[in-house]
Amino acid sequence: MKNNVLIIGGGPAGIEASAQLQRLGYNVILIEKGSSLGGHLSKWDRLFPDGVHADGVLSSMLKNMSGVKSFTDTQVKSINRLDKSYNVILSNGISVLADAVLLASGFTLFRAEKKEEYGYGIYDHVITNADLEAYFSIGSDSRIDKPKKIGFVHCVGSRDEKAGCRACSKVCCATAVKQACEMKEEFPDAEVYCFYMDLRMFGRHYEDLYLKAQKEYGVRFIRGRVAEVSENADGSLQVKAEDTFSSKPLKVTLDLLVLMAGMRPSDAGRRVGDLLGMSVEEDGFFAVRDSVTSNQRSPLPGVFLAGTATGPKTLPETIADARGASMEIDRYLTDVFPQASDYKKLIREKW
Amino acid sequence: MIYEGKQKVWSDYQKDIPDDHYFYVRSCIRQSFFPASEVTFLDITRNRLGKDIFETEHHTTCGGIAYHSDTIPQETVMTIIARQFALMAKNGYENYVCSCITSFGLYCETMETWREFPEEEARIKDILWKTCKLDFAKPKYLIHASDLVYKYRNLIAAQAKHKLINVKTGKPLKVVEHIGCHYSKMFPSKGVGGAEYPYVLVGMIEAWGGEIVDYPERRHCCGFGFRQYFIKGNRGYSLSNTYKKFESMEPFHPDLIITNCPGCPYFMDRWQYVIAESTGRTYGEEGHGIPVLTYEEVAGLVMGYDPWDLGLQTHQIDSEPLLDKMGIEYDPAQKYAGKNGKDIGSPICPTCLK
Amino acid sequence: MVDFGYGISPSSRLDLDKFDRKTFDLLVAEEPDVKKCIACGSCTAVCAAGKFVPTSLRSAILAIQNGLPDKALELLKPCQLCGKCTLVCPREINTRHLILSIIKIYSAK
Amino acid sequence: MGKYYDLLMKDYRLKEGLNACINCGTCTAVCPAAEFYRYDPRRIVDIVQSKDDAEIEKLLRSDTIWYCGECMSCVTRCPRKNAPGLIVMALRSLSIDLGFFIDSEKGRQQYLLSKDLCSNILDYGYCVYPRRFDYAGHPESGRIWEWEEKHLDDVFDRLGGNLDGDGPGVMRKIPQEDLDELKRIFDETGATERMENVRKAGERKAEEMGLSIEEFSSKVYNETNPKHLNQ
Amino acid sequence: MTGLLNILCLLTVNPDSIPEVIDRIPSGYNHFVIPFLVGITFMLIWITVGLIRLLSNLTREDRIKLLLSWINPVIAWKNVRDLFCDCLFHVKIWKRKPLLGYMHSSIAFGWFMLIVLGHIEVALFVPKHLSFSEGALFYPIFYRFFVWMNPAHVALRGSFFFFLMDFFLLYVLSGIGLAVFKRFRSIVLGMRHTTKPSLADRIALYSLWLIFPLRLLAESFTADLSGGSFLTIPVNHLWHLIFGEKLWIMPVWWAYSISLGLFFVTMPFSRYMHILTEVLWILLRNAGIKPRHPRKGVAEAEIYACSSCGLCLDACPMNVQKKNLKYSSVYFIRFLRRKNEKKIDQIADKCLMCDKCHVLCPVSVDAPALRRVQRTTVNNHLPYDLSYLKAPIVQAGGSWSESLPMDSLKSGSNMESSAPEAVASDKVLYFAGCMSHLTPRIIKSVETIFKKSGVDYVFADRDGGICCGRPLMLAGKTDAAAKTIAANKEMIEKSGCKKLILSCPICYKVFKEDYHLEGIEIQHYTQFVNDLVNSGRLKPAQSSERLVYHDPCELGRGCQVYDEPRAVLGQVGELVSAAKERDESICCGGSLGSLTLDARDRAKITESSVSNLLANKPQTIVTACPLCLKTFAEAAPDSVHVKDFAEIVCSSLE
Repeated sequence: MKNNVLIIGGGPAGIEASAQLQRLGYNVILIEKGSSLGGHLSKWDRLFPDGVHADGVLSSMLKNMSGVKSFTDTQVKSINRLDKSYNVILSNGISVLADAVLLASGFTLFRAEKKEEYGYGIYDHVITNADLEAYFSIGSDSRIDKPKKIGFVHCVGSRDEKAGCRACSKVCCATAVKQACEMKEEFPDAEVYCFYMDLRMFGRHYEDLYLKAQKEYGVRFIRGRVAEVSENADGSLQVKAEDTFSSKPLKVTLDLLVLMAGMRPSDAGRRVGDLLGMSVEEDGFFAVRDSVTSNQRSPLPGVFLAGTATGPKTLPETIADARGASMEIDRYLTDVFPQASDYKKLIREKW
Repeated sequence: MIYEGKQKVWSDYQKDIPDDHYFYVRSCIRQSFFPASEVTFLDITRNRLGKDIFETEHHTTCGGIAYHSDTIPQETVMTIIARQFALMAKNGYENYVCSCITSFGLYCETMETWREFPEEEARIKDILWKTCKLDFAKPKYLIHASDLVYKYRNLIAAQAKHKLINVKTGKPLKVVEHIGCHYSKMFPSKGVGGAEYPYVLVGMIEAWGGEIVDYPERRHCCGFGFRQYFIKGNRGYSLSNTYKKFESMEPFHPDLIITNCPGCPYFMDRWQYVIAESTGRTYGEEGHGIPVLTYEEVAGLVMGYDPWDLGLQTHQIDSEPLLDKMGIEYDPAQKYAGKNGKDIGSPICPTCLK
Repeated sequence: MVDFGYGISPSSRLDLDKFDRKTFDLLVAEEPDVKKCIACGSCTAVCAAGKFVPTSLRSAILAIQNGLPDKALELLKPCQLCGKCTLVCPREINTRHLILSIIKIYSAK
Repeated sequence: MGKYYDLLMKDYRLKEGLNACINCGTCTAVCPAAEFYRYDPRRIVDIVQSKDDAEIEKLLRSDTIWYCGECMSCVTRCPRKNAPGLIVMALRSLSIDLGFFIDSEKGRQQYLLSKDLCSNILDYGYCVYPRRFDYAGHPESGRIWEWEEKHLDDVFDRLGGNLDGDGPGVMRKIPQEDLDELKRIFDETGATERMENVRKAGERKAEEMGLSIEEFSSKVYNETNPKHLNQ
Repeated sequence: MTGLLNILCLLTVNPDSIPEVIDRIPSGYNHFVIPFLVGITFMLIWITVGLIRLLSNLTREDRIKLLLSWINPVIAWKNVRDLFCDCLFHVKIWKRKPLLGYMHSSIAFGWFMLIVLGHIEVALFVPKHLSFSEGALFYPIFYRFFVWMNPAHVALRGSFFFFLMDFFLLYVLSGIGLAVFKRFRSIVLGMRHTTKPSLADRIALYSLWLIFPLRLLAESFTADLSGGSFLTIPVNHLWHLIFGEKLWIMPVWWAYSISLGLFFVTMPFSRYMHILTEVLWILLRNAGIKPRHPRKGVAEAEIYACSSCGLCLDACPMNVQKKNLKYSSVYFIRFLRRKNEKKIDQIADKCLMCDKCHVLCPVSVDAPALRRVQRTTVNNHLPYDLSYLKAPIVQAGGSWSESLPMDSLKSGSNMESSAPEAVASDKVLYFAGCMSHLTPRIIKSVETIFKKSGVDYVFADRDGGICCGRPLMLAGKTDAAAKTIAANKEMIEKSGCKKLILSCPICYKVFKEDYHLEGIEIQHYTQFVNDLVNSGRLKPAQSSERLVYHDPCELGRGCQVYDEPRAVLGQVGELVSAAKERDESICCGGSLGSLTLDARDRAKITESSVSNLLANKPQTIVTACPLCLKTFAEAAPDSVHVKDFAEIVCSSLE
């Protein structure tokens, strides 16, 4: 028999997992609260480190999942555990008897306006990394007007306890450097500054990207967190930071400031989590069974996790995570469903 | 500048301000340099707004300035504060209103310390009993006098005789607001509008018809710095910071600066004089300075008090240009007159400032 | 004129608006490596002259980027060009030529 | 290792104000002192959390900790909920308690501050008292204060003040029993002791420098070494 | 024609009464000599003017030096020897590339002989033509045209000269043949790269090529009149066979004269100027005069002495990459001639200063020195501040408050207690140098060696010292270098030690050449260790490890220290040779000499240097320079160890 697997969240993790599980022969149902699949990936223009186009990546991923039953504009209404499976009622009226549930609810971008001193939504020329990606794909943004001096602020809503997030969001450094280069291409005679605390260029080719930004694009990297932004009479921005290498306060006038908003747990995900009574860790992301060997298992039997639902990840990591989750689910279903006799024991001991 | 953005922030930082029955505590500096401000404040709250605001002669300084000059230990100020609280309780009040921002910050800090370390609060309780045979209760509401004026800004506007509008041009006056550092920088939630875009003074300006100007160094300290002013050798620091602020606001051509901290108006007023005297630089129109007033003074002007009753003559920077703009009548002859027109001479007029 | 006994203190805040792009581009033309510095401080750590006087290529590069070329010159004049920094630089910057070029270009005016 | 750090940790302001600095520099970026003095609050926090006694002692004996204006702007900014301003206050207290303050020009100023401010409090119940605020010592208080100083009673009278008067009101005379309470609080909470120590240390220093108390006081009040400023 | 006629009428008279050689054309002049005359005169005027300018550019003491050098028998003898060996026989080239040597010497020496013999003939047969009025300038050159040989009685003397003349003509022609061949297949003569000739070079070259074939043609045309030998006579018969009685003599002589004229006119603008300038350069060089300007004075002689032979192209380690050819000394010198400042500057900064081009140059043109002078003209005036080296340093930024240089003296561990001033003269002073401090294994090993051999030593710069000054010199900052040198000198002299041991060849070279430490013996530790071994104070155990020794530039070519390290290594392991060593060894690529060479280019050089060392499959590369050590350590394949000389000696002591 074909087991039903419900995947909640139609971002990269959900899409990848559904493709994998379908190939393994399960009956996959994918739901997405938004009106289209792809999550944040669909809003991104190009991806670090080598600048491949996001839409290309997405469409190829979607091709792999053709045939999966997916419902957009759909959320979980209620979910309760039967003996082995979960009975899920969706907002579109359909109810699903899922033998396994994969929670791929992803993340939401940190609301940059919460860092009041940066004046997002108050000053005319302060935007976020997401806004900039939109600008790259659409090609226009009233806030971007032939800037001569551009600043990138790393760690906005990351590594910031006042903003309620101590953790590093992992992708902002590379994104900032990528976007800095792209802006240099767009506006070659602009000065571009990156304000960072630590440059976390941990991934393969990331350091090359950094070197390129310095050598070819002449991006200036300043080690110091931007402390305060204010607006001059002419609408340009006055930005204050410390150049911690010189141990001196620093001031610079900018025409555009880009805030690298970090990753926060998605509210929709939290909603489903609450319905299931799933625990979250201090950082607000879902807790996993153990952080080394079973990153994709939730404390609940039959409920699995993939992607940034369990904390910031890069796209390749998310995809790998989704594949891992698919394998876990496969193992779980093949384990649990054939011999139902000692099911409780099995769950206790193994799942 | 996107106004709606600011409104959102403001709406996030609203604080409960009680309607009536306040225990009033004075400010050392405000009393010394702007005595009329506190007089006016009490007059407005009592007589114009009909509120019950009580003051006891037994209350003292909170010791804040001494504390921030590091001359007395933290527990000393904590005990003094406890004593003030005790006086409040003794007189049956629970809404604590202080006139000084340093005090306000200190009260907030103390309350916070006690919240985090209850054992410390207990210890202070003992010390207070040991020394003064007094027992204290923490206030239900801790507010700054400017919070109160902010709360009643619209009532005041309703009674307004004048508005913050240039009667000649009909345009709103450009007003710069300066918030005392200790008002909300330490505890953003304790201040109306928070730490980044405090609304307490902006609210008044808007209610009274002025236009606020936001300039790059708005948040910057006036430079008082306690020891940085009291010791002559350090005053360069104090002066330089005010200078920095004025250089930053100059391009916006403000008509008026309104402050809610007792020290700031003194410094921003006097340092303009020093800058003019030593560099010839002035920031107001044709060689005048920019008037720096307390919120009480501004409220007073709006409600039609006589400028000289408000003590505007005790500022080094002339307020006449502002009064003219607002269309306020005044008798130049009476400016420096004593009570009942008594002649007590007049100060030498500095040549550097008009 | 009143003598107050004190005056406005000079500002030591770095002002990136003072950064001189033109001259910097000359330097880049002479020695492009200047752009590659990651301010790790290896050069300063091994500096032979650094044993006797405060001198630091890392700080000098920063000083230039912060619009303080004179400070950079002061930091580099004690250099003995011994080349230790070249050997330790993780970004393989040609430090000796960079130092010469900085001095050449920024002492020109 | 950590001797001074432990002493500091007894101070509530440090307990509140220090939790693992990440050296991001937001404090220095907005610090009014950092622009005009050889001053970097970030470094101070970093040194304190290093627990390095030698470094901390250097700090306690240095001018550095006396540059801060205690405006607390740094507190708003720190992403780790540190309060560099409070840390500096704790350092200053310790420096005074250990008698290190007298070694530095700026620290020495405590001698005068303690003398003037504490006596203001104990004698009048005010930190600032207009009769003790003279134009001569404060030329920046302007021509207007020069005039006010001459006619203090009239001015206060004119403006509805109650200078040295009974009952409530602006600048009223604070009843003796309240002042006595303040004195008892001072004695009990170590303020008196600190005043005494600072006085003694100052007098000793004056002797050391071969100056009379008057000379010492005016030196401390007026002089400042240009090396404090940072170009 | 008239000439020919009166020869015929002479013939009708009694042959015996006619002398062996008759002045065929009594005037001793014919128009065809004009091209040659013009050329030679132009060239002579040119070089005289040049010579005067050059000498006037010398400083007074240099001029005196030059004069003195001539009366100094040693130098005089050296001059003569060098003139023959370098200018005529090109011994240096012979040594490296015999065929190439033959080519150069055949042309140079052969031509020289033709000229000399020509004059001797004139002296013997028609002496009057040696006087200027009688065409001394051209007559001997065209001797064969002007005379008639009496076939009736040719004395042995005559035919002997005919033979010699033909012989040397053939000799030169063979050289020319090779030269032409080289143009197209240089590799056969052992040259991978050759210089690109300029226009002047080409004209001069082709005219040079033509001169001797044309001479053969001309002389063979007249051979039946003016005599000839085994070469000209047969050719002459051949012509007669082909053209019959009537030979067009005049055209060929014209052509011959023209080619000569053309050659001499272009000579000053071509590399062939070296033929004459060499002589001057050798005199100046041997007089020990050093260039003070990259173009003027001695330098001028030097750059014109360069024959653009291109031997330095293959010598230059940079040229493992073709793109770097343009940085070679030969081009540097060419641009110096052309006064192309921009290029001069650029090329001067690239060079590694490995000195190979200098050592291998047929006339020892010291291009590295010229580059350094060039760098000096650009960099020496740049501001610097080494004042801190003089006075004791008090709280200079850092925490150190010791004074310099005395307090930086720290004694070795087997005499910890002794204070610097107590240092006795029997102790040796060890100066590790900046670079050694980045390779602690060298310092460690050297100290171990000292201890094991019971050497009392003082460690001059245990916790870092002052740079030796050579890096500054190499960068052209001569004045600054003098400062560091002075500081170190003071330190060394105060130490009281009589022997200075260095572990860095860079230091060693500058200490030897520029420190002038009276009464102090300076040794590189390879030499010192060698002495220790010879005196039996150090007994290394032979192992079977296959070692190859890399000659560091400064130590080998720079100071001619080749044998000591090899002597020791021979007793430590099995010393195998590299493909190229000693003079020929290839710079490791890490040299401080180059100012602008970037990491990539250096890596390529290191690569080639390593593969050169690995020619005979050694297990270990041994070098005696911290810089080489570091460079090789990073680049050598994991299969081979890279060790320092001291290190390997150390390990042999266990």
